[in-house]
Amino acid sequence: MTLVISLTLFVLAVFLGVELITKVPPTLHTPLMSGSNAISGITLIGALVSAGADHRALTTWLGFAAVALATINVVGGFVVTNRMLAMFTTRKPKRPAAETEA
Amino acid sequence: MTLVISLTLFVLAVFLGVELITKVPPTLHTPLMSGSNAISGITLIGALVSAGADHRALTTWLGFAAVALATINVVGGFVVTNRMLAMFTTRKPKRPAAETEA
Amino acid sequence: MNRADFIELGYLVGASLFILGLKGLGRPRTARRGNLLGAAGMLVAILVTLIDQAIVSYWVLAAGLAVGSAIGVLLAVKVQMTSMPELVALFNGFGGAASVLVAGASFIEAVDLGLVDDQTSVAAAATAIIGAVTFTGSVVAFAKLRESLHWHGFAGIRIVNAVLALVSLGLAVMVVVDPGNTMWLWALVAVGAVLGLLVVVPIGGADMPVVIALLNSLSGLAASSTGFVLDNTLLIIAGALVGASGIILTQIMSVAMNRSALSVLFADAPSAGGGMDADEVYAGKITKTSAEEVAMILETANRVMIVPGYGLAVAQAQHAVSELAKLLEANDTEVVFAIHPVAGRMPGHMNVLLAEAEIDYEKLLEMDAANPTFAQTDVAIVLGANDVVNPSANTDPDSPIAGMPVLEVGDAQTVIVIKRSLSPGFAGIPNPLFAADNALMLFGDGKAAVTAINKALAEG
Amino acid sequence: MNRADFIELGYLVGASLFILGLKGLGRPRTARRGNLLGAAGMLVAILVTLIDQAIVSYWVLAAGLAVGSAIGVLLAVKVQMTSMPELVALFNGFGGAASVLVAGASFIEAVDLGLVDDQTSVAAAATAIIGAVTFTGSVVAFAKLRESLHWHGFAGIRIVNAVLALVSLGLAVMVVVDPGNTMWLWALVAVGAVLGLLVVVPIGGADMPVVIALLNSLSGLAASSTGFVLDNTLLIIAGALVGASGIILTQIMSVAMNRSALSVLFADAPSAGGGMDADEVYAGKITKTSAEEVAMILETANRVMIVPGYGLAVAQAQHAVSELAKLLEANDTEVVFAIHPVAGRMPGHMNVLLAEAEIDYEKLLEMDAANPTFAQTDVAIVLGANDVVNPSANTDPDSPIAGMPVLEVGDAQTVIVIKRSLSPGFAGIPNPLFAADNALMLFGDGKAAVTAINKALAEG
Ligand SMILES: NC(=O)c1ccc[n+]([C@@H]2O[C@H](COP(=O)([O-])OP(=O)(O)OC[C@H]3O[C@@H](n4cnc5c(N)ncnc54)[C@H](OP(=O)(O)O)[C@@H]3O)[C@@H](O)[C@H]2O)c1
Ligand SMILES: NC(=O)c1ccc[n+]([C@@H]2O[C@H](COP(=O)([O-])OP(=O)(O)OC[C@H]3O[C@@H](n4cnc5c(N)ncnc54)[C@H](OP(=O)(O)O)[C@@H]3O)[C@@H](O)[C@H]2O)c1
Repeated sequence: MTLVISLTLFVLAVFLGVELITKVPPTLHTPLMSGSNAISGITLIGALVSAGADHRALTTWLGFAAVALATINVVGGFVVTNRMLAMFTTRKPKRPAAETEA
Repeated sequence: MTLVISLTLFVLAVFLGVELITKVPPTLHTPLMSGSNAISGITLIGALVSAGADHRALTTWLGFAAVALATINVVGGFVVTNRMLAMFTTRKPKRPAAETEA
Repeated sequence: MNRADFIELGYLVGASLFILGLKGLGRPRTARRGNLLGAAGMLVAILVTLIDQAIVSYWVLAAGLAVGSAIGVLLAVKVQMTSMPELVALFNGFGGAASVLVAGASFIEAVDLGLVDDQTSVAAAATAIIGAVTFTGSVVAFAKLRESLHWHGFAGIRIVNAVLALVSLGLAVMVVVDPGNTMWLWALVAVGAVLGLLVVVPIGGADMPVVIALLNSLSGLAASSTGFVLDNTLLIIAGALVGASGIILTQIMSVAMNRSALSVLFADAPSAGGGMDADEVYAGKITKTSAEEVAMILETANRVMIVPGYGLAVAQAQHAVSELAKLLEANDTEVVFAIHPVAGRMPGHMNVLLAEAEIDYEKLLEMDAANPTFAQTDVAIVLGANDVVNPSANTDPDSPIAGMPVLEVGDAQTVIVIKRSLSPGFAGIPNPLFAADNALMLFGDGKAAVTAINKALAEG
Repeated sequence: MNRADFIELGYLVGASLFILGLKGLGRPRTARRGNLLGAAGMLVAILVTLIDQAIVSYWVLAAGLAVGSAIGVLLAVKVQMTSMPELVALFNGFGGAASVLVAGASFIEAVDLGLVDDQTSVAAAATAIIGAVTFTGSVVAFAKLRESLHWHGFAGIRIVNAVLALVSLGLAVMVVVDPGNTMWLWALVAVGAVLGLLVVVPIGGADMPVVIALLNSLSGLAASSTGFVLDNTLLIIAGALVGASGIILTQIMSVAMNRSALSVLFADAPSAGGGMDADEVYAGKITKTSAEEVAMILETANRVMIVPGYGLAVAQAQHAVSELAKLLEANDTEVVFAIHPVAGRMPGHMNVLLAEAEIDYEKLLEMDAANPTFAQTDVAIVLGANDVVNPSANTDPDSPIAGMPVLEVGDAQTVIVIKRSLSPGFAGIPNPLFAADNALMLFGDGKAAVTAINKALAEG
């Protein structure tokens, strides 16, 4: 893949990122931040390649540390976001349920 | 460039196209249609490569026809869009000008 | 940086300009700049392409560019405002045809050089069918909007189309399986051309703007698949952008017309004549009026709503109407305009015309804002509008326009309808509004009629 | 299809899921599904990567994934709701650090194999600086939000930062010019780490959410530039998506706090203590009240507005408040809640807590809707809020919160403030509201105080 193609992918993704996040209500700022933070842990993919390559001890250990750190970011990020969003949405389902019971 | 990279560019551009055109007011439907139609004349680039390659007479003539047709699409498209949009916007500047004169 | 990189970088700049251009075109304030950005992107792309090593015979290009530019500018500058949608359709068809030719030429070349791989042949087949459908479909849309084609197809046209679609699929498979024989590709183009024709022919003219948006989307996809044939990033990206935004635009426009995009495409050919008979609707129930009488009514009105339609465009009555509004306002009458989203022959048609006559933007009400206020209106003047004020859209489920939201002018105390005759509008159906008790018909050319009212008002 | 193509296709699926995920996260209805889509994208990406030919030692990966997942889940499940922003900051820092390590390892490898080209070295240098800044910046943000770091830097810190930025630029050039010596890269990481620390240290805790959003954007960019090092499309795309959306989110959040993103970053260290002295503001002007008196006042009120703040979260008073609202409504009093966008310690903090107590969504007014209605309100109950109701934001241009829009509770007939003492809120400044004529202070823990009011109401 040439550099310019990589750049093209980068530029398209930047435009897309800008368009996707417009007029988000303040209530969602925290989960959005945390969810996109989890996505930025994508560097895990790179860490897997580095750590798995078994090139020499130093890079393997760097890779191991990178895998662990990136996994914390990814797994923790998605779990915590889900927890947050669960709080936002519990309210709605509960009410109608209570009403239909009554 | 591998097929999958091409596909990746295609998919990113599709997402982007969808995000760009949301909630356009009806007044702009015609110019938007006409402007994006002019952009779809990008096939002109391909026509230039085909017609310029001088491979054999048939393809050169096909290429020539393609260049001419695509150029009509591109040039005519942008000019007509500009004409349309000019109609929409003339009103605004004229008024204040008239007022400052008075 | 080598030459190939330089070209790619130029393409990236071009793609970015197209993205910014499309974004700009979606917002009223930035639309014009958006169009210019798109044009700039195209210029960059062309210039960068011209330094491509593979290009050796510049005279062909110069000739093609010169011929195309001349025709394009001529058409674009000469066209009447009311004919713009047709012209867009025609341009769009040319784009589709160009994609077919480019893909065909490259395919032939690749076959000659023995360089055909699966990507090339699949993409060439896709371009052939999409581009051919775009071409003939657009030409039919053009002819229908010009009203020079009145054929609505034949019974069973949908079955024929399904068969053609299957045939084209088979041919596409042959292109991939047997790429040595380029005849498969041209056969595919031919079948695609017939398919495009037959798919668009049954669609009513009123749905044409939606069809054109869809064909525009297809021409984008054709360009994109040409990009797969040529391995060209800019074609892929720009084509995909237009393809996607065209689909969304189709969707938005269908919603504005209260149709689904699918129902537009696959609706049965409308039964000629519609649900009602004109004589039955109008017989003995039409009240004529004169310009003087209208002037008298207007003099005592507090609130007047003007509903313009296609007839305003035909009569070029916008300046006369602006004059009328000024006269009424001088008499302390409130004047507003109610604009239906599909009044006229293209979206935004009425806005363009009224803007030309320098009528204040604030006085133009959109349908949703206008409808609740007709009940508090003394006089509604329907000027060359017909379908967009046809109450049978709400009342007659068999009507071809059933379900389309319309301007409820009947709620006003008095309705004055200005048109030349009782002949129908675009949808070809009679309008019960004209027979309503509170409706007065002022027959005549729109501009002449309004001028006469203005004269009577100024004298009275 | 060969293995490389298969991986690329998996990456395309992953990227598409990320895009759909981000899109979902921006809308309340789809946010949860959006997060799951993002997680699914990550899973696809990981699985696909594991079949990469270059991966030979799976045990390292298994160990790393296991350790990371265990720690991540533990932290995410154990964390208090109020500590979420810190945790996000910490996670973010780990992501930045991981990018640095990956880029470093790949760079060393490329050097060993003699495969370094300009793209690799430029991208590695970019990752080193961006990733290092992200790491230490995030850790500082974490410490500041935990309130375990109170250092605000030193005079001239901005000059030091400018020098460090220049030094890092120089080192980056050396990385590219002299790639054989990997020490340049590690020196760059070290300088970046110090720079990240010193840039974030002077920023006040109230601005931290904006800083975290920005650091998040940086960690995206670090991932993207790691992608350039590794020639990995998914890293490039996902990183760019997060980088761009993070910038926009930073922008949106700054606007919500009435700051510009630049002023957040480069504002001078706030002068300790602010513009006013607490003793001066409060001396002799504070009126205390009791739960019984408050209950009496509430009994005659027609309209009560409750303004919750960080103290509500500390006291876990949400259920008591919900009870209070029910009691008042049983007495035909209208009860609404006024939610400031930055009340609490994270955006949406109050919404989360009140939702937990099953308070109706319709009763929560946003600031712009709430402010005009205080004048028609009999009693405003300020429950553990402080900065968000501080009138000096409007009146004192020297205040650290000057210009921040606040809830104008002073317009209500009576204001009841429930907090434990006169100690300041997050911004560390006194609040003239407490000394206002119509303000009554009810000192005590939020939950205990509200419970006492409820008891008095039920008995009275
Ligand atoms: N806006 C769009 O995007 C678009 C595009 C394509 C189609 N359409 C369709 O077009 C229709 C638009 O509705 P509409 O109410 O604006 O127009 P319409 O229904 O087509 O009616 C126009 C009326 O104007 C009258 N007229 C023509 N020339 C005139 C003149 N010189 N002076 C006075 N009156 C004149 C005609 O009656 P006489 O002949 O008796 O004078 C005709 O009944 C809808 O069916 C819509 O779906 C809209
Ligand atoms: N929402 C966000 O995104 C975010 C993020 C970070 C920072 N911030 C900043 O945080 C501040 C938020 O304003 P705010 O008005 O919500 O909170 P605040 O200004 O921090 O004030 C909270 C008040 O609650 C009182 N309190 C603490 N524990 C209590 C308890 N158990 N019972 C009763 N009262 C208690 C405290 O006073 P006592 O000690 O006297 O009880 C304190 O004055 C703003 O400055 C904002 O910029 C916001």
